[in-house]
Amino acid sequence: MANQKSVYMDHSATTATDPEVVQAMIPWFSNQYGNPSSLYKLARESKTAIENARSKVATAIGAKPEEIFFTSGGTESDNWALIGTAFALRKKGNHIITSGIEHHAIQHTCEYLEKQGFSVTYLPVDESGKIRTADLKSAITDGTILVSVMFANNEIGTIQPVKEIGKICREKGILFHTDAVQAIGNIPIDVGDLNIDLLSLSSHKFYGPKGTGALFIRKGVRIDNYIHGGGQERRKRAGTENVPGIVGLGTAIEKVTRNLEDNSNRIRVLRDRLLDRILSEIPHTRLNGHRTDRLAGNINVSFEFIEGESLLLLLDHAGIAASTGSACSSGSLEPSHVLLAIGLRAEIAHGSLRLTLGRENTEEDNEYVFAELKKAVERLRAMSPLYADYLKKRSRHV
Amino acid sequence: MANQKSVYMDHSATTATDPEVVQAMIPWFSNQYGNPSSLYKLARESKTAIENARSKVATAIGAKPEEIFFTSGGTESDNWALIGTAFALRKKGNHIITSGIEHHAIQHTCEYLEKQGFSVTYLPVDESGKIRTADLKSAITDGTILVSVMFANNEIGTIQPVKEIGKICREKGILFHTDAVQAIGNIPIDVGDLNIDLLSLSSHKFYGPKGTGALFIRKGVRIDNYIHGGGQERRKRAGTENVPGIVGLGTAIEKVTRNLEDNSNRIRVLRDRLLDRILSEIPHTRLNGHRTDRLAGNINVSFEFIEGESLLLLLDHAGIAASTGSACSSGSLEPSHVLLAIGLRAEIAHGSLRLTLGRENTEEDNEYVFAELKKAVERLRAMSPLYADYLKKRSRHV
Amino acid sequence: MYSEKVMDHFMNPRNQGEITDADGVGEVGNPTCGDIMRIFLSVKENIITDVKFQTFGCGAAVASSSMATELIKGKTLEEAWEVSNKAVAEALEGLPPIKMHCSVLAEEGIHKAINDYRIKQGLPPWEEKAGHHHGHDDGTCET
Amino acid sequence: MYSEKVMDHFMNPRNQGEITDADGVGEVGNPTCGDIMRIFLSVKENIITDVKFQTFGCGAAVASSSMATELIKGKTLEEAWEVSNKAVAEALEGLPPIKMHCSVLAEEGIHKAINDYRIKQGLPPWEEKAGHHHGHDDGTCET
Ligand SMILES: Cc1ncc(COP(=O)(O)O)c(C=O)c1O
Ligand SMILES: Cc1ncc(COP(=O)(O)O)c(C=O)c1O
Repeated sequence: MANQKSVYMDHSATTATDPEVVQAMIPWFSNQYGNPSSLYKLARESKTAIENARSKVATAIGAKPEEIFFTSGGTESDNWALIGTAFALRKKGNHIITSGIEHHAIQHTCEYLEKQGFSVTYLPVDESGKIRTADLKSAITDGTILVSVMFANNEIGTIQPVKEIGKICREKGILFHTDAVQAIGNIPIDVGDLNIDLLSLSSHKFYGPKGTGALFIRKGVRIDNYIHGGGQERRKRAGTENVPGIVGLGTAIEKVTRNLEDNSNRIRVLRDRLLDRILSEIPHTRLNGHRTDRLAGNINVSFEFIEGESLLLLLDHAGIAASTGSACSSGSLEPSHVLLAIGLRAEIAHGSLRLTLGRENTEEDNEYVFAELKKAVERLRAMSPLYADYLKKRSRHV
Repeated sequence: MANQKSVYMDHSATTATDPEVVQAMIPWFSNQYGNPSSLYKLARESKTAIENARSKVATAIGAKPEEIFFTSGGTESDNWALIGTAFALRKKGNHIITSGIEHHAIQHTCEYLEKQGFSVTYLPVDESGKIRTADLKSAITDGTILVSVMFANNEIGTIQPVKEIGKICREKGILFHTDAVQAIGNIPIDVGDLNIDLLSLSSHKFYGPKGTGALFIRKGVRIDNYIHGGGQERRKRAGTENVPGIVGLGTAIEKVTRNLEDNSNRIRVLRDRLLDRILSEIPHTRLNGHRTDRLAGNINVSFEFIEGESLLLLLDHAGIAASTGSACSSGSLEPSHVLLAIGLRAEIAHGSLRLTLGRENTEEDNEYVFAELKKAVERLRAMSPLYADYLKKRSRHV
Repeated sequence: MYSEKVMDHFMNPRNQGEITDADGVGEVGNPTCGDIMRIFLSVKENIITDVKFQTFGCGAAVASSSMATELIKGKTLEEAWEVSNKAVAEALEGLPPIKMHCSVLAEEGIHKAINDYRIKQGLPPWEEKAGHHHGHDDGTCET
Repeated sequence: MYSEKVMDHFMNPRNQGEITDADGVGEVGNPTCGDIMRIFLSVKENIITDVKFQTFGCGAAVASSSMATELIKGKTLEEAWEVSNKAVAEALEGLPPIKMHCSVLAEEGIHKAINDYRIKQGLPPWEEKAGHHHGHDDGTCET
């Protein structure tokens, strides 16, 4: 166990903070600790650091610096975007459109808004996980004030037709928010080109620190404040700024967008090799999500006859970090709503495995993960009553 | 300028993160980066780190670990405490009582609640900045659901009669929230003893990192969620946990409560020496806030005939970091509502200076600050038309 | 999240497998909910001489099956019937609250296997105690 | 927050002081709002031969007073009248938006001092341009 191999393939859950990013943050803890709202030198330096980070975020997504607001993460950004615009536009209408496969940060916020009297349409998705723009068009009513559709899905990696959605919303004069928490650093994004009005991002998904994120709010968009208090963030988001976190976010987004295409391509090639091997060499396995319109690092497969949590435990024992949509994994009691939404039976959803590759993964990692995965699947099948039944049925048929 | 002396006396604005705290945080960025919601070893370690920090916070205030919820800072804690309980108890009543000298995080949240149909009583304070418990008692109605009074004021340092407030609320069966952002680390707090139901704290005020705080919610208190999403913090506060920040908060609160009394006493003695000198050697100066029931490190004085921002600029030029309640300091346009509430004329409020001493300040710092302050006050008075008038009037009277 | 005992029984399950000529078989659970347990018994002179299990489910489900089979092996049917889900969970040094239903499944699996044996022997099945927790019998996956 | 020019004029104010036998004096601002400016003029043959100021206020107020007095020294009264708040702010290499009212105060102070001189000379005061920004004349402290 001591020098056991360990492979991290759960980059969609979180990423290690880049050592360069940590280095950039360090001074802002103990030496450059001024409160940006104050007046003296130490404080002005913090203020400048924040504004530099803001410019970097703006550059990364084609926005203006004054359209970027720092938050405590993707979840807060999502809450603010939805609740802030919904209440600000309440007089205009009370209808919101989203998809059926959003992250809980959107889904549960929509449920909260429903309790507040808003009406929410949850667009269905096709078997690859994409919404149909025809559905979006026909869902729009005179009272629709906001469309929120995620850029790329965190479980199955499917990328939505964001450009078309943006176009439809722009034509109809409806705000378009996208949860780009999984997309930033993986897909080039230009909020102008895509007609995005609000965009959520979270630093720890692209090698930045946890606990810091941002919301892009296009100039002119009406939105209520969500965290009330001091005059920070141009009076839109109160609370003493997390200066080291913001510096880290800025450093991380700059680095991750610099070589975005090269990195994505390298990860995609690696991902495809592992995915192809899994699909071809482990029987009774299916791919979840779109084959090509998916995040470069994302693998989501279902293994028949077995349950995901026990698979994760075996992988963990082999030093492999992965994730599942099974109900039995900690946190939730229901199997992934995303897997059910793309039409999987619950039993197949329970047997799902998500491997999300990142910057530091190698071909060697692939080899190791594949070998351990194959063993683990076989082992669990050997104890599965469902697999035993399947074998009996098959031998009878032969 | 190169090796100019610099003295930080703005500890109520923020503090340097203790190097020990930074050291404790570091591993949780790049090596121990697991998402606490995941299942594998790396994730379980993060989870354990959070739970350790939770225990430390609980111990520091006499709560149970399961009553501590991590947030992005004092402001979020205040928003959640007020909005979360107000909406959860709306059926019981719609009246909230607070003080007229709360931090903006409470004040503006109360204003938001007023817009949502709640009625808020802002208790006046006496000239020392304390509320009168008789006022509190007579403000309570059948519809009162929440009392929120800060533990100690951030500007003038005045400590409220928290124990009596807690007793009154308990007797009446009304929730009692206290914003203890300035008190933690300076005053020993036991939420049981003081009958506190909810308590906000913010890490960066006691040598922890910025961007992380906590809300104590007594078991059994009904409170709505404020940030909706994933199942973190026992389903009460969504969003991937800021693991390094939480570890830092835990380390900081443990350290700061360990030698609380000794540190406070040392700082109080230092503070009193500086304060006495200012009051006795700079004429036309008054103390704002209570003489003894105040935070150990807090000095708040008003210098007649001059304006605070220009005083800060001169002090900054001498390497001294301080703060003012003047409208002219960045952020706000009105002079401090706290100084007005204790009965200061706006003109005197504009001439206020806050010096807040902390752990690393020394007698030498005192000497330097006093000398520079005296010079700066004299210099500004020399250019002040108000002072010129005063001198003329006085010479006429002689 | 899991105790060492749970992980030991998950990584090294005891009595995993099938008894092809079992005297009694019990199956509980539901694939929709993510867990199915099947218990096989060999019974001689009222004593459980052999027991095996097959499980589709999470770590706690596997460990509960393994532990439950250990607890009843060599016992009389009456003794085995009395092995409660609590006893299984305790022997595993505890289960997370959301995983307690796995130990309930194990208890039910044993009961079903014993009653299957009794019915095959022409005996009336024993009755479950009133107030007993049911795994997923209420049609939902939550306990 | 402040430009180097502002800081220079704040740290080294030009023309600070009082002219005891001034030909014109103008005072603007309000202690409640945190700023008062007093401008003293010496005028010879329609030329401002000397100018001094006293200011109670923030850094921008002091710097604006200092810069404004520099801009009008040696000018004719007509030229001095035309020195706008914008000219003051520009000469200071910009002011933060919430501090622009300080430059307005400076302009108004000069106007008041000039008209004080004119009235003392028995001349009709000049009129402020329409649409002109007022410092705090509307009774509030915000601009
Ligand atoms: C698509 C998506 N949205 C929102 C979030 C929430 O981000 P955070 O946990 O940083 O608040 C996540 C990640 O957890 C995500 O994957
Ligand atoms: C009394 C008080 N409450 C709340 C806050 C807000 O805390 P934070 O800025 O960490 O959100 C502060 C500090 O700014 C404070 O002094």
